[in-house]
Amino acid sequence: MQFSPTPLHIPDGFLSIAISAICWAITIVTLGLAISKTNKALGEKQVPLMGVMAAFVFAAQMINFPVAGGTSGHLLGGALASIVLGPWAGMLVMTAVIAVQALLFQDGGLLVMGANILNMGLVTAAIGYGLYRGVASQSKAVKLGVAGVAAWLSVMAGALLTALQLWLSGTSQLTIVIPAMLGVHVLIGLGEAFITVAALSFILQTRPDLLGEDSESAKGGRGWVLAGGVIALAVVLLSPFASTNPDGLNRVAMDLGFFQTAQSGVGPLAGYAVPFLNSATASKIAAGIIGVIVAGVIALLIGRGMKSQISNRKSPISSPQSPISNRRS
Amino acid sequence: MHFDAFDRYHDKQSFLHRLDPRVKALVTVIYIASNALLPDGAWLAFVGAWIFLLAANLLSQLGIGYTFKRSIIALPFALIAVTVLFSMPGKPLSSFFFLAWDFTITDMGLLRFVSILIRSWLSVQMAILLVAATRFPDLIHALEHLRVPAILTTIIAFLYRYLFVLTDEVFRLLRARESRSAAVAGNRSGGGVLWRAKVAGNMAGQLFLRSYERSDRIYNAMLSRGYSGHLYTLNPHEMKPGDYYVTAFAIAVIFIVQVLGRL
Amino acid sequence: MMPVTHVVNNFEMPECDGDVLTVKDLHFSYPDGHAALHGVSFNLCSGDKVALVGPNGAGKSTLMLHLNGILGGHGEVEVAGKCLTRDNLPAIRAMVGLVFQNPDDQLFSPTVFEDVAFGPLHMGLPETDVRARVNAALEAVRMSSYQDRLSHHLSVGEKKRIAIATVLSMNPSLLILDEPSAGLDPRARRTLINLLRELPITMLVSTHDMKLVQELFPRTIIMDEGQIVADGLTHEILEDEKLLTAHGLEKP
Amino acid sequence: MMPVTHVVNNFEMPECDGDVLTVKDLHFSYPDGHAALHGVSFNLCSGDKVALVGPNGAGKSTLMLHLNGILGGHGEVEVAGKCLTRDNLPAIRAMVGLVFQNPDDQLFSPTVFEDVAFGPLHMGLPETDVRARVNAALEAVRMSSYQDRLSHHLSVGEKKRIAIATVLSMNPSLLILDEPSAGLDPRARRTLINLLRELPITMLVSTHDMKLVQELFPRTIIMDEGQIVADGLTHEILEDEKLLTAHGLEKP
Ligand SMILES: Nc1ncnc2c1ncn2[C@@H]1O[C@H](COP(=O)(O)OP(=O)(O)OP(=O)(O)O)[C@@H](O)[C@H]1O
Ligand SMILES: Nc1ncnc2c1ncn2[C@@H]1O[C@H](COP(=O)(O)OP(=O)(O)OP(=O)(O)O)[C@@H](O)[C@H]1O
Ligand SMILES: [Mg+2]
Ligand SMILES: [Mg+2]
Repeated sequence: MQFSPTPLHIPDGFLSIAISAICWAITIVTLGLAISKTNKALGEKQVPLMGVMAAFVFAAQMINFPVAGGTSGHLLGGALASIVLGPWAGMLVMTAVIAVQALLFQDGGLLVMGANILNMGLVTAAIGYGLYRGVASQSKAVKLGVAGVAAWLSVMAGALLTALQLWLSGTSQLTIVIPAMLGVHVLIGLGEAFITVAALSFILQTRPDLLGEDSESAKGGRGWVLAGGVIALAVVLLSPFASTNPDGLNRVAMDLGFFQTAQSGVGPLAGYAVPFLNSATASKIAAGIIGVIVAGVIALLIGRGMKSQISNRKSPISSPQSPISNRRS
Repeated sequence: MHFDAFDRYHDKQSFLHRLDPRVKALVTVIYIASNALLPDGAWLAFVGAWIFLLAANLLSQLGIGYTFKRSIIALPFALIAVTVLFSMPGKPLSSFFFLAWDFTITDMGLLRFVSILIRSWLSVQMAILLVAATRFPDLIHALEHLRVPAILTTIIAFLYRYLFVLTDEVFRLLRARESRSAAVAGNRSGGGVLWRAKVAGNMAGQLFLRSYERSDRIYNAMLSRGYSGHLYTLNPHEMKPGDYYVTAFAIAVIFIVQVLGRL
Repeated sequence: MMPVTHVVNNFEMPECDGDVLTVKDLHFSYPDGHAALHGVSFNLCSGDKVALVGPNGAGKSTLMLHLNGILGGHGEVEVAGKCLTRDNLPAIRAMVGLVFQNPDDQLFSPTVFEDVAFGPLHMGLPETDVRARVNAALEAVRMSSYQDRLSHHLSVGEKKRIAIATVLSMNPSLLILDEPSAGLDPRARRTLINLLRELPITMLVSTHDMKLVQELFPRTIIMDEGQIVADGLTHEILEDEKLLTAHGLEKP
Repeated sequence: MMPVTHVVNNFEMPECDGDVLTVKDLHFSYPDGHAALHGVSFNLCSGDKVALVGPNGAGKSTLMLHLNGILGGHGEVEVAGKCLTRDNLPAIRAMVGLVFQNPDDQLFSPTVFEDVAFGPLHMGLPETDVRARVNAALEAVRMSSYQDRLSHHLSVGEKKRIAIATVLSMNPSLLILDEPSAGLDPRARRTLINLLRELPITMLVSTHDMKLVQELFPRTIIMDEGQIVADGLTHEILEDEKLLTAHGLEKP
């Protein structure tokens, strides 16, 4: 079974809490936008559609093809999903897929899920859709070609982001993680590109209406073309630079003074999971505040428990246990 | 066919199984966050966190080996962190040559590497315990109660339901391809890589269309049972007093672990 | 080739004016232009158990999708005297229970309970009523112990029965089943037949299983190419070999 | 409950030592521990047309998946005298054509031509041979004019026939069909029966359709609970009501 964790599914423990939190923040904002957009733009029909499509992406990731020497290519699906469903729906679908992979199979962690969604769901969807939309009115060959490039780039973007997050968390050395991640994903991305193109050409052949001008997926604005193009360009420019000269990237980060703690060769946040708890006094103050909050939460929980205990005792007959809650006792 | 093998839930009548799914989900996330917050080399705290895990394990009646065996899944990723062995400044412990490079393992590097592994190992096991002791539909309810937007939980519920249907379909497609992947003596079989990729892509396209059309039929089925854009569910879970106490206790213990890590 | 329309003489059909369902001159074309129904008319009376047979592509499923307003063609559909209009739709969907051929399309919730409760919940019933209805529906298909099971763990035969329960929980006055016996082994098929025989509800069932028709349904409607070509007592229709072969059917 | 093993007397089976297929004491358990086959042995001789019947879950599909090495259990499987080993696998797959129950699982290419050409192309045949084989296979199922059609848009009956063509194009010496008649209307079923009758290939066909068994297959094998419980002449087996009901089957 193809459930070996791919290098893009980061498990818990490998990202610092600060990086995890930043990624969550970006992801939550984007998803909030996606939800409000899909709620507005799509009919009630879209709920089962997106649900089944999420299952589709999940299942399609198991379709592999032998490449050479026992390795095989398979699909990530972000670009394909956003091209056929539209960018916002594509993002929601990928989010569900990544969440289930993490929750059900521990393929990717819980605390770092924000980062995983960002790397594999949001960025891939933006690049895939943006580039494809840019040429949607062109000939079939152009569309498919661009879709292939977009699929390849989306994987590279995910790999680059993952590498950067690992470096910023002080988990890996930049000089190694960037060339390694990008190198591995050059090939994985090719598999993604091949399958995406073939699947799209299949759909264009059998149900062209699904990708036509008045389909759901064609409703994204020009803004997407811009966004997808910019992200793709950033990946194109950054990848060769980062992979041939990762030390340079390290130097740039330090020179710009993003992180004062960037003295070691590992990364800006090396040595400490929480940089802002660095200085002794700040750390003590923070610990005190957190302590108070924790104590408050505990007291609240115990209070709630006692309250529900009393209310349960008061009305044993008037609130008969429902069959559902019965089964758990 | 049965791909129940995907379902990581393990039926038992244990304390942990009976706990409200919200409590389990919340405590798991807090525990994992706490691990991420622990500084490198906080051995005492790591031991504390491990004891917490062992206790949870005990309460689940699944046996200590259960989560241990499954936690191996995160191991390959440890490769990514190997580089910290050589790159942290510190006292050199040992060095060797490999392909013209000189690798020196430092004590700080080792400390950090081991800490990363321990954090990950503990966190992964707790997550495994969560899904082993909570039925997935209950976990979805927990997400609903924890204010995850309804559209996401609904997509996840559909995904869970059709995961099994569609993976069955994929496996049957893969089987069909395999059973026609024949060779005759004297010919190089298998075709080119591009052709194989195209066949895989066709399968993905095929699967897409069938899923798409299935979603149409499901939508019809929902309509004929009164669906009009809103989804209603009953709340099958009620927080019992014990659930509150367990949460409070767990948070207190995790807090103590944090304090231990910063002594 | 135009379908041959046969007049079935010597009729002894239950007389009524279609108190449960009246369909008059229904026409429908799919968006791609394919005309699937042209001029379908028939009545169903309270207590009727009617088989709907005909070759692949005759329009059986299309017709069934009209009866609770999922598709809307030209013509008249009346359920219990109510015309099928936009306003009546929710009320009519509560009266007409439609079970699709593939139970995997019908069972879309993770657990059996949630699926059977879906209909009553969307009718806005209070929680205790919902629970009572779910229990009664599962009781009727003899699957009470399956409440908490996951739908994907069930066998095909079990899924079929749960699919029927999902519409029974809405207390329909008319049950419409699309090919309920397809893919079942003889034992599961027998269980289903007994279940359908015992259910005291008006039903219209499409099937390719002529033996099922013979055993279970006093009345049969034959469709071909979007039209009703025969409507009469089953034992008479099954005797008319010319009629059957003309529409790609066989005697059981 | 242990399955009851019946001895069928008065046998007149074609005598041979299994020149096409020999299965000896085959055991298999699924990864989840479910033992699906325990000790299956039988022979197929050149020209045999054999029905494989039994209730849902008897292990019919599991057995069939062993015959071209998709599953590998303990025991012996020999095709045309060759043992099923890792090295022989591709060659054996060229000899054993397996058609799955659902034609949608079999057809994964957009056009009929591409699907039928998959096997020959994978064998590395030159283009002219591939085309010749595709033409011959489509000819055999009488679908020559369908080459460029999209498989997606075909009717079930047409898909079934194309599915059979996809393995015929590999020139198999043994054809294995898993429930070929499920979901077909009587007319399509009749066409399929005629097709199978005419194909001059050894075949093993699993089915729930006892009438099909009676019409088409001189020999029948009954499986239940992972074992073969009867293997004999069809007309004798169908007379043995006790045997049939013991294994959830019915006389046609
Ligand atoms: N969504 C659709 N778009 C266009 N044509 C359709 C669609 N669904 C069905 N049809 C066509 O309408 C006709 C009637 O189809 P329908 O599914 O009602 O047949 P049926 O009698 O139910 O057949 P079966 O016994 O195979 O289920 C067929 O010719 C079919 O090809
Ligand atoms: N992938 C699987 N994992 C575990 N058990 C399986 C799997 N596939 C089938 N089984 C089980 O193995 C047994 C035999 O299944 P099989 O599909 O061979 O039966 P069958 O005789 O083909 O039934 P049917 O008539 O329903 O097709 C059944 O009990 C089934 O539940
Ligand atoms: Mg139909
Ligand atoms: Mg089978």
